Amino acid sequence: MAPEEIAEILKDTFGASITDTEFESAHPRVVVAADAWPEVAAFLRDDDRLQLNFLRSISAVDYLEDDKFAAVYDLASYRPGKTDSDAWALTNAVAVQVWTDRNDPHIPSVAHVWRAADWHEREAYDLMGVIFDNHPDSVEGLNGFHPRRILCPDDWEGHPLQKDYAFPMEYHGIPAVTELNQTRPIH
Amino acid sequence: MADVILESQPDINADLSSDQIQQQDLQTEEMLVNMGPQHPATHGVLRVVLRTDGEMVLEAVPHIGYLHRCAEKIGETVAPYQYIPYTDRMDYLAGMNNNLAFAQAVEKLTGLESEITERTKLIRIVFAELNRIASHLVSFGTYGLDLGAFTPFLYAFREREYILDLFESACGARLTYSYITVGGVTDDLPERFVDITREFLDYFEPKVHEYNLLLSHNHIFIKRTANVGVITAQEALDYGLSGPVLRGSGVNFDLRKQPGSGYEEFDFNVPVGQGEKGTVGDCWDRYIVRVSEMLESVKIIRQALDKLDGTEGQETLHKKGKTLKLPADEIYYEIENPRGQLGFFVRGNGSAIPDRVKARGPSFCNLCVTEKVCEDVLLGDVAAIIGSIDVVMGEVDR
Amino acid sequence: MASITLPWVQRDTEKLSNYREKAIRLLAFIALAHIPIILGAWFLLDPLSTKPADLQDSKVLLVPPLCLGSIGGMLLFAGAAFAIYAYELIGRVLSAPWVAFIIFIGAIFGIVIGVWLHAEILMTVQRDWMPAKETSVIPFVGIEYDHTVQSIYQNNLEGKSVDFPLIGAISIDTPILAYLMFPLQFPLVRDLVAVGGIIGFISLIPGFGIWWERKVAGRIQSRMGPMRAGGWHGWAQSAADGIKLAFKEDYVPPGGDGVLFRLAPYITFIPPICAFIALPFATAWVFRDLDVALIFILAMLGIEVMGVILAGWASNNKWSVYGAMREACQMVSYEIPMGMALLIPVMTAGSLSLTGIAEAQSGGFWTWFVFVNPWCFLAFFLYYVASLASCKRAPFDLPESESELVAGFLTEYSGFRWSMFFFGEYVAMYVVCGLAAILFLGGWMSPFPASSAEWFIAQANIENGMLQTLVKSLLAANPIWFILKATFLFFVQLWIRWTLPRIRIDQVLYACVQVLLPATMVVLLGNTLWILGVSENGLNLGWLIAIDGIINKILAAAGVLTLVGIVGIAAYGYRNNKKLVGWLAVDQLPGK
Amino acid sequence: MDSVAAEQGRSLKDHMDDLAFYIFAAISVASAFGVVVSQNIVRTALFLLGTLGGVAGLYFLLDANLIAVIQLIVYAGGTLILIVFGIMLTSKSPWAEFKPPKSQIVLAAFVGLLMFIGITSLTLSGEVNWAARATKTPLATSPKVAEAGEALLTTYLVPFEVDLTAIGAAYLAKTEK
Amino acid sequence: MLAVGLSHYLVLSALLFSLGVVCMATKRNAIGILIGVELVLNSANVNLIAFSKFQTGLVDGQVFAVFVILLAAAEAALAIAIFMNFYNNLQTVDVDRGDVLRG
Repeated sequence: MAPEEIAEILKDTFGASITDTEFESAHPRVVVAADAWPEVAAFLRDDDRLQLNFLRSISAVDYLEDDKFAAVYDLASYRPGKTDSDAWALTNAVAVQVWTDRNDPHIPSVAHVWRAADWHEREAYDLMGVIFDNHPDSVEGLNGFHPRRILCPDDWEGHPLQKDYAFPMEYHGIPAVTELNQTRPIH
Repeated sequence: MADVILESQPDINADLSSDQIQQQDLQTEEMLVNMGPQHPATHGVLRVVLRTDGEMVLEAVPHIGYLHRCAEKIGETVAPYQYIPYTDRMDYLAGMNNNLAFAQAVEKLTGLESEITERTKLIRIVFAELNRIASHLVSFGTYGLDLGAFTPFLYAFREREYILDLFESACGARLTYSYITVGGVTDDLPERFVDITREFLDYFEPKVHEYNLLLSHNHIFIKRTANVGVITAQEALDYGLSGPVLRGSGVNFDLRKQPGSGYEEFDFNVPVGQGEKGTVGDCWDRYIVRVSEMLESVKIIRQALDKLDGTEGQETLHKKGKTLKLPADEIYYEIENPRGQLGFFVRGNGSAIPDRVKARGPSFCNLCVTEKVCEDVLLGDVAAIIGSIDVVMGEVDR
Repeated sequence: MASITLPWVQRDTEKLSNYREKAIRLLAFIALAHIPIILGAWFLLDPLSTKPADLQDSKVLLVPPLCLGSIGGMLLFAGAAFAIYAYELIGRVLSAPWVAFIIFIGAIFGIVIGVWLHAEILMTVQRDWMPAKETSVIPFVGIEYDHTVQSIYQNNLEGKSVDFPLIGAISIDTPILAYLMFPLQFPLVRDLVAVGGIIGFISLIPGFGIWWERKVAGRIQSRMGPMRAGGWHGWAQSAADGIKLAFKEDYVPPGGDGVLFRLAPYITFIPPICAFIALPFATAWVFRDLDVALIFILAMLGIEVMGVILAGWASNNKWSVYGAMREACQMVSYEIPMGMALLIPVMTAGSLSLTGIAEAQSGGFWTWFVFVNPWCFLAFFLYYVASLASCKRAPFDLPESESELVAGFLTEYSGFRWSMFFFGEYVAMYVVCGLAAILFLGGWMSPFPASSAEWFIAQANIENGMLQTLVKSLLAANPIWFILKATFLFFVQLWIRWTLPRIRIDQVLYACVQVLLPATMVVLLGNTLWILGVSENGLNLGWLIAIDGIINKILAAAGVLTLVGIVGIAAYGYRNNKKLVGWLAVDQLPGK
Repeated sequence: MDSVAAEQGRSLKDHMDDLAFYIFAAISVASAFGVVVSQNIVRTALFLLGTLGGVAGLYFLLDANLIAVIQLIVYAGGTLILIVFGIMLTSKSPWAEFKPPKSQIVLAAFVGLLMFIGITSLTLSGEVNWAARATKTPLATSPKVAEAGEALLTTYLVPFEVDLTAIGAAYLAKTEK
Repeated sequence: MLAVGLSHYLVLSALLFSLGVVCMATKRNAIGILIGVELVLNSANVNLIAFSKFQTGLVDGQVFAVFVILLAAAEAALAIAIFMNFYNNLQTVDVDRGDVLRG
């Protein structure tokens, strides 16, 4: 089923919360409002026309100029073939984008829908700083709960992949050396 | 003694004695054991914290990040053709496949894909499949090591040596090739490459049956792997597993069989776990899927080599590869890496340097299932399960 | 670029150089101090003229050792001084591989000739000069003690001579030989010499075993194994490892129990060596022929467990506690099937002493207990599997399984203590293989029946004693056969280790309790009934004896076939090993 | 004791046996003393191993080969491992010093000393005429293993069976995981 | 030195016996007491076998010693089982803390 038809189905079931669609690009995607995203996700997986049972990846993108974060979910539906021997088909490949404000980035977690989302969301928080609410593996931070860090040490400040990330010059006494002391080194 | 749990009789006069008597069984206190970043069974720097009670592992929590080299941050500072060497170092056992994934993602994004010649596509497929064989040989060897059989490791590396020599004759490197770049391959094949590869394939094919005799159908090996670490098909899809781990659970899904993967004209079948020695989705199934995939790759390479003879003259590197301008658009493209589906999300902003590069590493997704699978297993099984999931830490930590 | 010597390096080299001079001067002085002692003793003793007879009084007795000792001391110190003085020269000479090889071969031949000479002298002393054994009965207890008369000189030595078959007869009238003969009459001295022989052989086993294991592993894994240390096929690899390990850092984990940590390797290392007390190499070649030899060896292997547990406990490391616990339950549980499987050859031979069991298998290889009856055949394999587990080898090497427990109870051990553990493990392996060789494969009996030796001698009518003993040893009984069989079983242990993966701890215990133990009991029962049926004073069933004969032939044929098969495969593999591995000569690739 | 008569007949072998006796006695008494003194329970188990080894040596000297070997296998190889299992399963930290108060130690030591002096004075006083009590005729040679085995199954069959049932009961009663 | 006779062994077993009793008395760790019991049993064994050699010369003493060893093994197994339940209930093996039933 083409992404446009999927967008149609979503529009007439959820109406306002599907804020925008983007099909001319190489990565056709539907934009969903952050607060309605868990219901849409559950619908995408459970609806028998769509059955998007495979979450391929969550990519967090930093739009510094218009002060927004975007979390791009790539989904697909793996359907078994007619008989046991022939191959499963990958259909309904679609991407969903969720915008969130850059200074207070909160997106509800979909780890309860797809178990794969658990680690992807922790990585998105750890590197980009997007806070996923009621994440199964969340930790009490300064401002409320946030997913536990997965790659960086637990007491690391800042989120490295943000465009305006300042390199820490020292961590637990270990000096950091960059070329000509640039804060944002270009290799 | 583990599975024979002697249920002790309830203590009749329990209520008489002091209040702190709770459970009847002998309560040995649990231990937190660090199957630490430095441990022979964890391939590379993976730390698994095991909460054990005697020999029984109650809970296994993997901790990653010890090999994090900020590959994605660097992606935002270099042009695509300069980023290829970084993709080599993600899954360092399958350098060619990583290069292919990133190169095809950028080509699809910039529309360069239509100008790739037929010869380049065939060379890319030959090298990708050879690298798949080399990667599966390493996982077959190290899995034998995890279970205590030292000899298969040496045989696997003896065969892999020939593949690395083939790669070295083509691109000069043995592990980090950077051979497949944006717009084609760095240079054409050396002259006798095709018939030496054919000789290698004839030499290699009977060896796989020898391995099956030596390890796969060895009774002790089956005892150690059958019915251990079972992952059902539904769980595999839910956890986003891919590659031999997904196929081991009975899901017959291979990206190479999907339309638009460039493998349409080759006929090969996809080995799937049938629970031959135990239940579907146990360690043995994942292991046997990898070993039989090597045979399938041999078939593909043979067919690709036959087609290659006809495409002598075509040039294999597109000039525009180095001077690409990325459109202000994004793309997510996946290919079938030996360990699973390696996907690249690339977003350009009009300039030559991408705005965001994210790599979806198959080992990263496959590893998250260890927490669920390693519950209430024996200490020996944890090594078997992590070995069967075949994790490469370079790809997990990026 | 002019070489700059840093100030502190400069100072050390100067200090070092005069250290060396000081050492040379000191040693030379000590060597010279010996000369007056020698001269004094020479004049006092005047060795050439004294007769052995007047060696009676102890004062004279004291002088010769003093004399010999001081000569030896002088040579020793002078040699040390020379070694330090000309160390470059010596280094250059020793570094040539053939020199080291000659020393090694020379050492081996030296030991062999030494032991043989000692055996010859002992036999002559025992046979010709000892008076008839006097037995005295302890008054009220009635236990008979055989003790030889103390002094050899009541019957004076003139006219006696030792005839070495090769060298011919040497008469004893010169006192020097008398001095050598004198100590040999005391049982304590003979025991010391025997202990020297055993310790020599025991220290040879790990040295040879470790090198051979690495070569066999290499061969199985289509590589060469050690090739560099000491020349031909890296023969000195174990020696090199031993020296390297001896100089490693002596690390004791903090927090653990230091004393137990240091003591544990020796508790693991000493019992297997004690097991060699009771293990016979040939009818007379045993240190003490205990009547409980079999159980004594089992007991010694049992005590080893305690050392491993202490090692695991004292290393203050979670992994080693795991290793120690696994070791404890594996070794203790596998002792039972091993002990019972040993009873079966004891039952068929009817005697508990090992020499008796070996004698019962002297009628050619078809009388070996492996082939005698089907139950013994099974018992051999049950025993072998149980012995694998009790030596922590091959599929049962859980306690120090690298992949799960890092290195089990050996995690914290390094250097010399670590090699002590391995020394103990290889000696225990050899003891277990030796026991299997004696009980099931006829120990030092040759595959040909004992009678064939006399028949051959009669046919070729050989008179010379030496040749006769040679033929007898080849065709009848000789320690070499025992060593060959034990080494073959040792090889099978290596072979198994490098092919099979490791089994899990609950499978190890399941195999012991649910599989091996019942099987051993059934085989024990079967064997008792079988012997009862076959033996004359038992039920003496005709049909069973017939079946017994047939099965004996079948099993013997099976044994020959397996041996021929193994040798055949090895030959086939050797003949075209070039074809198997090296055909894709890598240098064919272009651009190379 | 008619030791004077046996003096001349003593060969080197007898002297060696006496020396061996004193060595083994010293080992077992020293490790027994170690068991009493040492605080760390794992060390007491090790000292117990020392005592068992020393006593086994004594049995070899007393020509009781079978018993020495059985002692090594069953006691040092089996019971001691069981005791070490007990130590490891039941002790939070084996270095927990169970310090009994000083008074109890002094009292116990005094009682022990008293008992030792009492027994030795009784045995050495010689009232008890050992020889007269011998009921059965002594054997000519030292009891071989065969006789010990045979006696075990003939004259002492009943206690042998009781023993086996006791071990069986112990096995069933054990409820450790 | 006096030739090693029966009296030497009796003195030795008496020493072992008294050390065993002292050990049982002073140790507060339950397993320490069990080790004390083993010491006492060993001293009894030494006596048995010494008499069997010097006194009667018969094999009865040795057979008796075998029984003592076998029963000691069974007794140790039971004692360990009891201690484990003791430990399980009171989380310690300190014998003095076993006054739960005093009421």
